[in-house]
Formats: sequence, C-alpha cells, structure tokens
Amino acid sequence: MNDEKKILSVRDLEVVYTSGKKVVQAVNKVSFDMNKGETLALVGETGAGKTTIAKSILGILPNPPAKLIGGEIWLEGEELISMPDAKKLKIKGEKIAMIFQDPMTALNPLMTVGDQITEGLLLHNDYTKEEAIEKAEEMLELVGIPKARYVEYPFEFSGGMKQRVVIAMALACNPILLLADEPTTALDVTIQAQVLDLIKTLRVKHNTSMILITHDLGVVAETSDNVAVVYAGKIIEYATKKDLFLSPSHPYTIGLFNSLPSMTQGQKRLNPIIGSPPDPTCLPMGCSFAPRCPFVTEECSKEEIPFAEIAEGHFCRCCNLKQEEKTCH
Amino acid sequence: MSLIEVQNLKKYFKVPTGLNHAVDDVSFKIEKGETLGVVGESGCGKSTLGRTMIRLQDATGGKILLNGNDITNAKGNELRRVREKMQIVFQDPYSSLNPRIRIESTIMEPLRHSKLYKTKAELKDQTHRLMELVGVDERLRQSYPHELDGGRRQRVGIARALALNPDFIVCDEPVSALDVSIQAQVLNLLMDLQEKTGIAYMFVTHDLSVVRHISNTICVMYLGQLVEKASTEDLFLNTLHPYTQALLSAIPSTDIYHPMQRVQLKGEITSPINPEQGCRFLARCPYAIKDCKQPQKLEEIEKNHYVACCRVREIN
Amino acid sequence: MGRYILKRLLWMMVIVFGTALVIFTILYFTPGDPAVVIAGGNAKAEDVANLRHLLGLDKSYFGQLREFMYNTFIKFDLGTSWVYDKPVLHELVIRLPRTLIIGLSAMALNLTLGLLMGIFAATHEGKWYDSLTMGIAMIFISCPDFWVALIMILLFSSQLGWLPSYGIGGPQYYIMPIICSALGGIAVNARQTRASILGVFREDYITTARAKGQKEGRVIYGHMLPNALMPIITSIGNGFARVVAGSAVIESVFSIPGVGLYLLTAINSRDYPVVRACVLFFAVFTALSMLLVDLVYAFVDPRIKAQYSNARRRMK
Amino acid sequence: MRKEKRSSLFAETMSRIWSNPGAKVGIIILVIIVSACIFAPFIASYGLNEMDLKNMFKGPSAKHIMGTDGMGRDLFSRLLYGGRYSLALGICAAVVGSVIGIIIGSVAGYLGGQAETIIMRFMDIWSSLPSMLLCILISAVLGAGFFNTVLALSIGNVPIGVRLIRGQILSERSKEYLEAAESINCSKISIMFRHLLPNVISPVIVDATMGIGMTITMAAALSYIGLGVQPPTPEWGAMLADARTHILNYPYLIMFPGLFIALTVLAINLIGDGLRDAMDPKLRK
Repeated sequence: MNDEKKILSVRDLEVVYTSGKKVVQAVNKVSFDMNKGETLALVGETGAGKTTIAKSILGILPNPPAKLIGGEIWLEGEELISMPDAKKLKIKGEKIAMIFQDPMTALNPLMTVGDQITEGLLLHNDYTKEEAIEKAEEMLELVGIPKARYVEYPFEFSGGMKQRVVIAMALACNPILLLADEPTTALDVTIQAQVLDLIKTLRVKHNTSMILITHDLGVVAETSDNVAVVYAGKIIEYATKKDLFLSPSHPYTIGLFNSLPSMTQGQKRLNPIIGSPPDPTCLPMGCSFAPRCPFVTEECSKEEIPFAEIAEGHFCRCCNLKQEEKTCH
Repeated sequence: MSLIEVQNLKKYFKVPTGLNHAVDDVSFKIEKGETLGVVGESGCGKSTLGRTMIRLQDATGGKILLNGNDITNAKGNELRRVREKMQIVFQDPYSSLNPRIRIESTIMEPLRHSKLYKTKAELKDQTHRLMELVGVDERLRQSYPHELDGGRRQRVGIARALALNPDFIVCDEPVSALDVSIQAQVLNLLMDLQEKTGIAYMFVTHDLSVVRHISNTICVMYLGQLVEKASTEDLFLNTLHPYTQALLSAIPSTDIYHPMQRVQLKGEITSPINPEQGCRFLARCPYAIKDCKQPQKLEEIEKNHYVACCRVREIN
Repeated sequence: MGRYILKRLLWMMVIVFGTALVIFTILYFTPGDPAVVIAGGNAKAEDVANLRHLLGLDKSYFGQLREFMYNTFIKFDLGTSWVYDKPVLHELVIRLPRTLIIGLSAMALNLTLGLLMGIFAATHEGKWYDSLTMGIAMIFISCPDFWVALIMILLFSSQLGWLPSYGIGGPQYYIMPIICSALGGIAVNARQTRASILGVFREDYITTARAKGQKEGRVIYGHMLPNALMPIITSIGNGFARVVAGSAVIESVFSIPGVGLYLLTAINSRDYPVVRACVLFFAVFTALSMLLVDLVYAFVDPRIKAQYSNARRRMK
Repeated sequence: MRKEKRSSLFAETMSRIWSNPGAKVGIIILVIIVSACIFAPFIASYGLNEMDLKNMFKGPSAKHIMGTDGMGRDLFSRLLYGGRYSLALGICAAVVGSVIGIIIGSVAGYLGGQAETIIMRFMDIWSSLPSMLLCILISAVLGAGFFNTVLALSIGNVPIGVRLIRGQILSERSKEYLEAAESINCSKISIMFRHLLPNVISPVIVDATMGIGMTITMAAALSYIGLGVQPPTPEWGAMLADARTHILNYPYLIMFPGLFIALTVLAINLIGDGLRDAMDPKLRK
C-alpha cells in the first residue's frame, strides 16, 4: 500500500449469493493490484463473477441476494469495505465510476439525459445548478452528442448514443478508476469500434485507470495492459496482455483461444473446451476446471491449487503446467 | 438447379411512420450442402430475410424457389411439404423453446405432425436418435428447458429443426447468445451435421469471425439490401464495398502484433423506414459523392464477386 | 396532442352512445310492465293502459328508441321521472355533489394512504412491519365495505354516539361513508405500489443512480418512485370509477340521497328514465375519468408524450 | 405421459404454495370453512329452518353458539348452510366469467388484426360501466334468484378476463417458440392451445382465484341491497340484509355473517397471493 503508483488493491474478496437455501460462491478469494493509468481486463464466461467483482469495488452489490463476506479493497490507501456509508457515497461516482453493459436499461427513462449527468455533477462538486448544466453540456459534446440534446429523454437515443451518455455520466467527475462492464457487448461492431475509441481517448486524456470486463478476447487485445482470466469466481491466470496472448498457460485460457474462430485462417474444426461451466452451487474440490480439463490428474481435485508465478508477472492457478506444455506447445 | 433460389425478394412492414423496407430486392442462390453466410448489423433485415425465405412471413414481392419450384405463395398442404424441407434454428435459446414442454416432447413434436411414424415406440426411437445426434444426454429427456444451460438448449433447438430431415436450415444467430467455449461446440456440431447429412445452411449473424469460419459464400447486408456477395476467401482477402471494409476493420482482433487499420465510420445505422432511392450507406460512407444518390445495383465486379457500389473501381 | 384528445373524445362519445343503446334495449326487453308497477297493484286495466300511453310505452321499440336518443343526445333532455314526475336532470344535479364528495374524498384517501403504505412496505421489504402493513391491506380488501359500514355504525353511532348513522347534513355525516368507500381502494393501491416499487428495485438505472453516489433517499424518491408510479396512474381512473359506482351500496347503507341510491330506488320502482339517466351518468363519468388519467399519463411519461406531440415533426 | 408431466408441474406449484406461510393459513381456513359447509348437516346442531319460537333473538350461548335470529333459528347452522350458496355463487360466477373471458380473449388474440380490434372495442363498451354497476343492472333486469345472480356476476367479470389474457398474449406473441411451432407445421389451433395458452394462463388463474373472493363480496352486496339472492335463502349477504333492521338491538346478527364473508374472502385472497408467487416464472429458474 506504500507503492505510490498503486491505486487499487483487492485482497481475498469473497462474495456469496443466497437464494432460498442455495448458496452460490460468486467470488472466491480474489486478489489483484492495479497501477495508475493501467487497464486491467477481467475475462471470463457468463456467471464467472466478473460483474460481481466490479460491483463489490463500487459497493453497489444488490443485497440481498448478494453478500460480501470477506476481503479488503484499498483505493489510494483507503479501505472501502469498512468505510462508513456516508463517506463511501463521496467515493462512488467521484473517484470510481461505472459503465454498464446494457445502455438500454441503464438510464432512467423518465429523466432527461442532461439531468442524469447533472445529478452526479451536483453531488460531487460545489457547482451551482447553472454551472453543472454547463459542465454536463460540455460532457455531452465531449462524447459526440450535440448539447441541444440535453433536454431529450433516453428513448429518443439509439443504443450507441445511450452508451455515450452513460460514458459522459461516468466520466463527468473525472474518476480515478473506471469500471467498464461489457461496455460494448450490446452494440453493433461498427458502433462498438466508435465507443471503444471514445473510452480510450477520454481515459488517456485524464489518465484514468480502468477495469474492463469482457468476454471478447479481441476487445481485450485492443484495449488492455494486463489481463486476469476469471473462472467460477476465481482468477485462474494473470499476466500482461502480451504474455497472455503469446503464451497462455492455464488449460482454460488455452481452451478459450482454441474456441475462437480464426479471422486469418480458413475453415477448420475448432477445438472447444468440452462440457459446460460447473454448477456454482456445488463447485468441485480443488480446481473448478478439472471436470472439463484435458490434462486433468488426480492431484487437481485434492486441494486448493496455489496461484503460482510461472514467469515474471505471469501467475497461473494450475498444478500440471509441465505436462501440459509437453502436449500443447 | 440450385437448392434454393431467391429472386428480387422484398419484405416491407407497415409502421406508424411509413414503410419499413426490411428486405429490399435481394437475390441469391444456395446450393445443396453449402453454407451461405449473411452478415449485417442489427436492423439490417437479415433475420427477416431468413424468416421470409422459409415462409414464416409472407414476402411482399419477389420469388423463392425450392428445387426450382416457386414456393412464394405456397399454402395448405404444399406449405406443409415446404416446411418439412426448410427449418430454422433461433437466436435466443431461452425464448425459442416452450417453457412448459419437456425436451423430449419438443423434439418429438415435428415428428408427430409429419405422421411418418405410426407407433409411439417408433416416435420415441427417432427422438432418442435425434438427441444422440445433437449430443443431448438421454437422461435429460424429461427435463424442462429452464433446467438446461444455453448450449444444451440450443442443441435441442437444432434437434427439433433436424427432425424432419430438412434440406435447408436457416440459422438465425444460433451462437450469439452463447459463451465462447459453448459457441465453438455448437459450431462444430453444425459443421459435423452438414458433413453427415449434406444439409445446406443459411447462417445469419453479426459476427464476422463466426461467419468466416462456417460459410462458403458470404452476403453482406445493409439496411435491407445486399451490398457485397463473394466467396468467403474472396470477401476477406479482397474486400471491395466500403461498408464491408469498415465492418471488417471494426472487429477487435486478437492479433496483438498486427492491429487492424481501422476505417472509422461516422454516425450510426440510419432508418430503413421510407429510405431514399440512392445508396443507403451514403450518409456514413467516407467516399460518398453525388452519383451515390442514384440507385445502386449489385454488379459482378470480379468473377463471382458482386458489389453494389458505383465507385467500387475508383476506391480500390 | 390536440388531435389525440379529439380522437379520445370522439371514441368516448361512441362509448356513451353505445351504452345508451344497450341500456335502453335491456330495459325495454326486461320482463314485466313498468306501467303495472307504477300504477300499483290495485289499478284497473284501463288506468294501466292510460298510463302506458302517457309514458309512451305503447310505441314500438324503434319509436321509443328514437325518441329516447333524440331527447337525450340532441335536446339534452333526460326526461321526467315516471314515479315522482320531476325532471331527472334537475334531481341528478341535486344528488351529484353528495356522490362526488364521497367519491373524491375517498379517492384522495386511497391515493395518499395507499401510496404511503405501499412505499413504507416496499422500502422495508421482508421486515415484520412490511408483513404487518400488507396484512392490514389484505384484511381491508377482504372485508365487504357495506359490512364495515354496518360495524362502524354500530360502534361510532350506537355505542359511542360520535357520528350520525344516516342521512346528510354537516361534514360529520360524510366521515363514515368516505372511510368505508376508501378502505378497499387503499388496500389495492398499497399492494400495487409495493409490487410496482419492488419491480423497479432491481432495474439497471437504479444501480446507475446508486453508482453515482446518490443518497438512498434520493434514489428511492427521485428515481424509483416516479417509475413505479407509472402503472399506478393508469389504475387511478378505474379505481375512481369503481368508488363512484360502489356508492350505490354505501349510500344505501347510510341512506344518503346520492346518485347511487337514486338509481337503486328507481330500479326497484321501475322508473326507467331515472335508471337510464343514472346509468348514462356513470358511463360518462367512467369514460371521463379514464380520459383524464390517460391525459395525465401522456403528460407524465415522455415516451407517450412524444408519440403524440412529435408525430408531426417525425412525419417530415 | 401427458398426465405425468402435468402432475409434476402441478405438484411443483402446489409445494411452492404450501411453503408460503400466508397461503398455508389461507388454505387451512378455506378447507375448514368449505368442509364445514359441505358437511353442514353433520356439524350443525339445528336444521336450516328449524324454528324455536321460544328462543328468538337470543345472543350467543352454549346452546346456540352464535345466537338465534328473529324466528328463533340457530345462526351458526344457518351460516353453515348459507356458506354453500355464497361459496357456490362466488366460485360459479368467477369460473364462468373467467372461462368466457379466456375464450373471447384468446379468440381475439388468435384472430388478430381487424377482428381483434372489433372485439376489443366491443369490450370497451361492455366495460364502460364499472362491474359492480353492471351486476346491479343485470340482476335488476333478470330478477332475483341464484342462477340469475351467477349470470349477472359472470357477465360483470368477463371484460376483466378478456383484457388480462389479451395483454398476456400480446406480450407472449413475439416469442420465438411460437414461430418454431409454426415452422414445424403445428396447426393454428395447436399453437393456440398447446403452446400459447399454457404460457399465458397463470395470471388469469391467479386473477380468477382472487375473483372468487371479490365475487363473494359482490354477491353479498347485491343480496344486501335486495337484488341478489333473497332472504329466505340463507346466503350470507341475504342474512345480513335480513338482520339490518335489528342492527342496533342485536349486533351479533350482523357480526357473524360478515365475519364469515371476510374470513372466506381473506382465505381465498391469501391463496391467490401464494398462487401468484408460486406461478411467477421468474422464480422457476
């Protein structure tokens, strides 16, 4: 925590969801660090716990059913989980902001888009109403929306435009950390390209750090510095983008890459991961990926697999790395 | 003779503000055992095209030929025969299966309607054969759809489409709701089935990497019209239409050393309601000139490579 | 917006016209001769025949219908009571305020108390006082209003002597009728408000508001409530109409000479002009309150508002 | 096979209702009331019209646990017998009204287009009067009596059912499984009844259940204002009407019939609430 560059540090984060008698371990002892200006991509499939991690950081987990049962989140030397609610309200939206997956539902349908941006500005700044409106109009222009549309309602905007509004809202107070939860999944490819570029430009301009949640490895390749692969509530591989794309080590990560239809090669059979993600209510002992892993051994299910550093800055949660390399590479 | 031939197909919808030209003057052929990919962004009419072809919706104009027979206006028994030959796999595995009907009954239903199987035992045998074919475990036959994950549900949808031994299946974004690893499994399944049965697909999707992986020929649609049609390799190596170029360049690439040179498009997809006469891509096209306000025709620029753009030769 | 209101008013007229037609026809074909009832049991056949002629009952169905429709919709003359020989319109106007006072006050109670209870329960979901509030609402819904009225008379009039038990006079005469009319509506509104708020509880835009760092109170009153109230606005019209129509029973329990009791008495004495006039009044009243609510809704919901006010702008 | 399928979805719903405490209480109360009414001859210590002229207007006592009325008839026994009428009225009218509503609503949804518009416009006129008023009018026209009251109450209930099921059909009509059914050559009838209806019926069932309670109340109100079932018949509302003149002297004559109505309606509403939660598709996953 004494490291000047480090802005975010998550330690042993644990979140469970309860529905009736069922308990789902959504996030299981997740730890990672982030430096200022860095983009960390959280990659994984539906239900892996990516969004839950982001919502825990911002402190907007829906409780019930979700419950944060352990861990620490340090932002610029302050611990967020134990922070009193009133103080935390100042952090939300001012220091940490979030962009949501579905722009269609992320905006209040009964409020003009301008007012929704102004709302956050008034909360975290000493602006007068007029100043806030002016700033909000500035934000709209910044994300490529004419400021005349300040008074329009969300239904008058297309999906891509709504996402721009959401981005304007998130960046209005110059947060130091931006959580982007699948910001382009609901958009068309050409619009996705526009939005990704927009986020990138604005982020670089203000030196904002970002956690990008996505399932699209292409988006990861284009936007992130470091990558954490999440599977069944655990980070199973963490590396710089270059390391991860050039030498993916965990069998799951390798499987993900093999599942992608190639853009540069012709038609051939894919080598997908077999089976389906595990039932989150009863995760297997040891490695959660073991039932689907082609390299599974008896050791895999014995005990918790350590998160080992296999190369400098490249961590992997697998106990059979050596055998794998023989067969794979 | 092609398996399917579509000639100048049109499908318009009345909406409060005018006429939605969802599919406007589209023509192509699909051969037996071949896969035609149809790519486009949301609202370009690609799903409507598929549904109109298999007669789930009536065409506004044009012709659909199945094995040379005009089926555009088939009715009654003829339509039933047509539907046995042409099937569809839907995008959303959550809404495409009836939540109150068990897996087994869902797959059995087309078999019952075909009246090909006399006894219950025959029906059950055939159903189980289908389940095996698509890789749905037999012990799941008494399950309800909500008890299955997305991949398995999509397999059930495929089994239902295969039940009547069709010659042709429209796959309407069958993998876009699935996770990457499951998506690959379903793609493999579709390709295996094609190898085994010689079935033809029309693969409708917005995902260019998927369409490239599975198709022989690709059509690119923009606001109801075809803008480019070519064999898969041709389209990717020698992209001609400015929209296709932009579309291809917009896909985030996993190749971290050779990021794509991006063609940024201005604006968003315009409305297909009461469109202007000229090129529909006009407003967003970086190369637009006055001539583009004339109607654009799909022309054969190179062998088997069709493009609807009057400036295609100058640009490339 | 003007066109929309005009359209709605026209449709309202059609409904009222239809209701007039239906009510006339029903009464015409009702078994039993009103002249016999009005003339009394001992009247001679001759007197009855005279009365029939006097009331116009000897004319054909179409003759009578034409006369009724002409008088009602062209001359705006609701006729004269057969029993009391007084102009119906005049009598209605005297009785109307009593019914409206009860109806409007009950509605005001419905909304305020219902909303408060609903908000209170929803924001404390799962706590014991949520269950308590909803339990009370459940009991309010389940008790027949006229029985509650009887119990209240027993308690407050005969036991405690606080309130007069029947008739009209000062404000104290209206207290019990208003409370009895309101109870059911309060409960319905409370339940609906709670369900509606819980429905928007998990909406993404609520999360967005929280992510901005907005205080919980503002999230509830600024974001959640306006959205949750939308469906409740639509039900206000219905609720109001129901309260006014229910006045028949409550007015009869408390012997309040309002429109409802007027109708009931007229039904029993076969005083058809009064019955028809009262029914038309209720129909117009229902239609008007529905219209009013729709207008309020169109005004509050930007989506609907735009549909009507921007229609011209988009036509271009 | 079909049977087994039904029973399991049914059983699932049932077990869910049973695990809802409110609904459990409702079921218990209703079962007690219904069986007491059905087995009235075995439970009631007096006959329906058994008069005891020496014991008129006697308040609750060990002999007559709820007292006697103006003719010396045992109130408790009459309430049990009367429950048969009230319950039958409520159930018949709610069921008949909902069934007609479902039929009209599904026909409208099935036909679509112009026919649907016409049907719905007709429903607008039908429901231009609030249902209570409609019931008052119809029963005034038809005259008093059990079946006429059932008819009046059913007619008042129809538009509600139509609106509800049509709304459901509208939101379900665009689902892909219906297109899938069409593409595998299901007939329109089979799409309507095998695919669409089972998926839209739950809210209507919930509504019909709650409707039973409302109908019992309305029936009682009708009887009370002298239009529904008439006094010699021991319907609960009619008994209240009968007792209204004695309200000041013999309040128990008002209390007990009202309590019976309120308890029954409460039980039915509790069950309806439980049913709504149990049938909520969101909870199925």
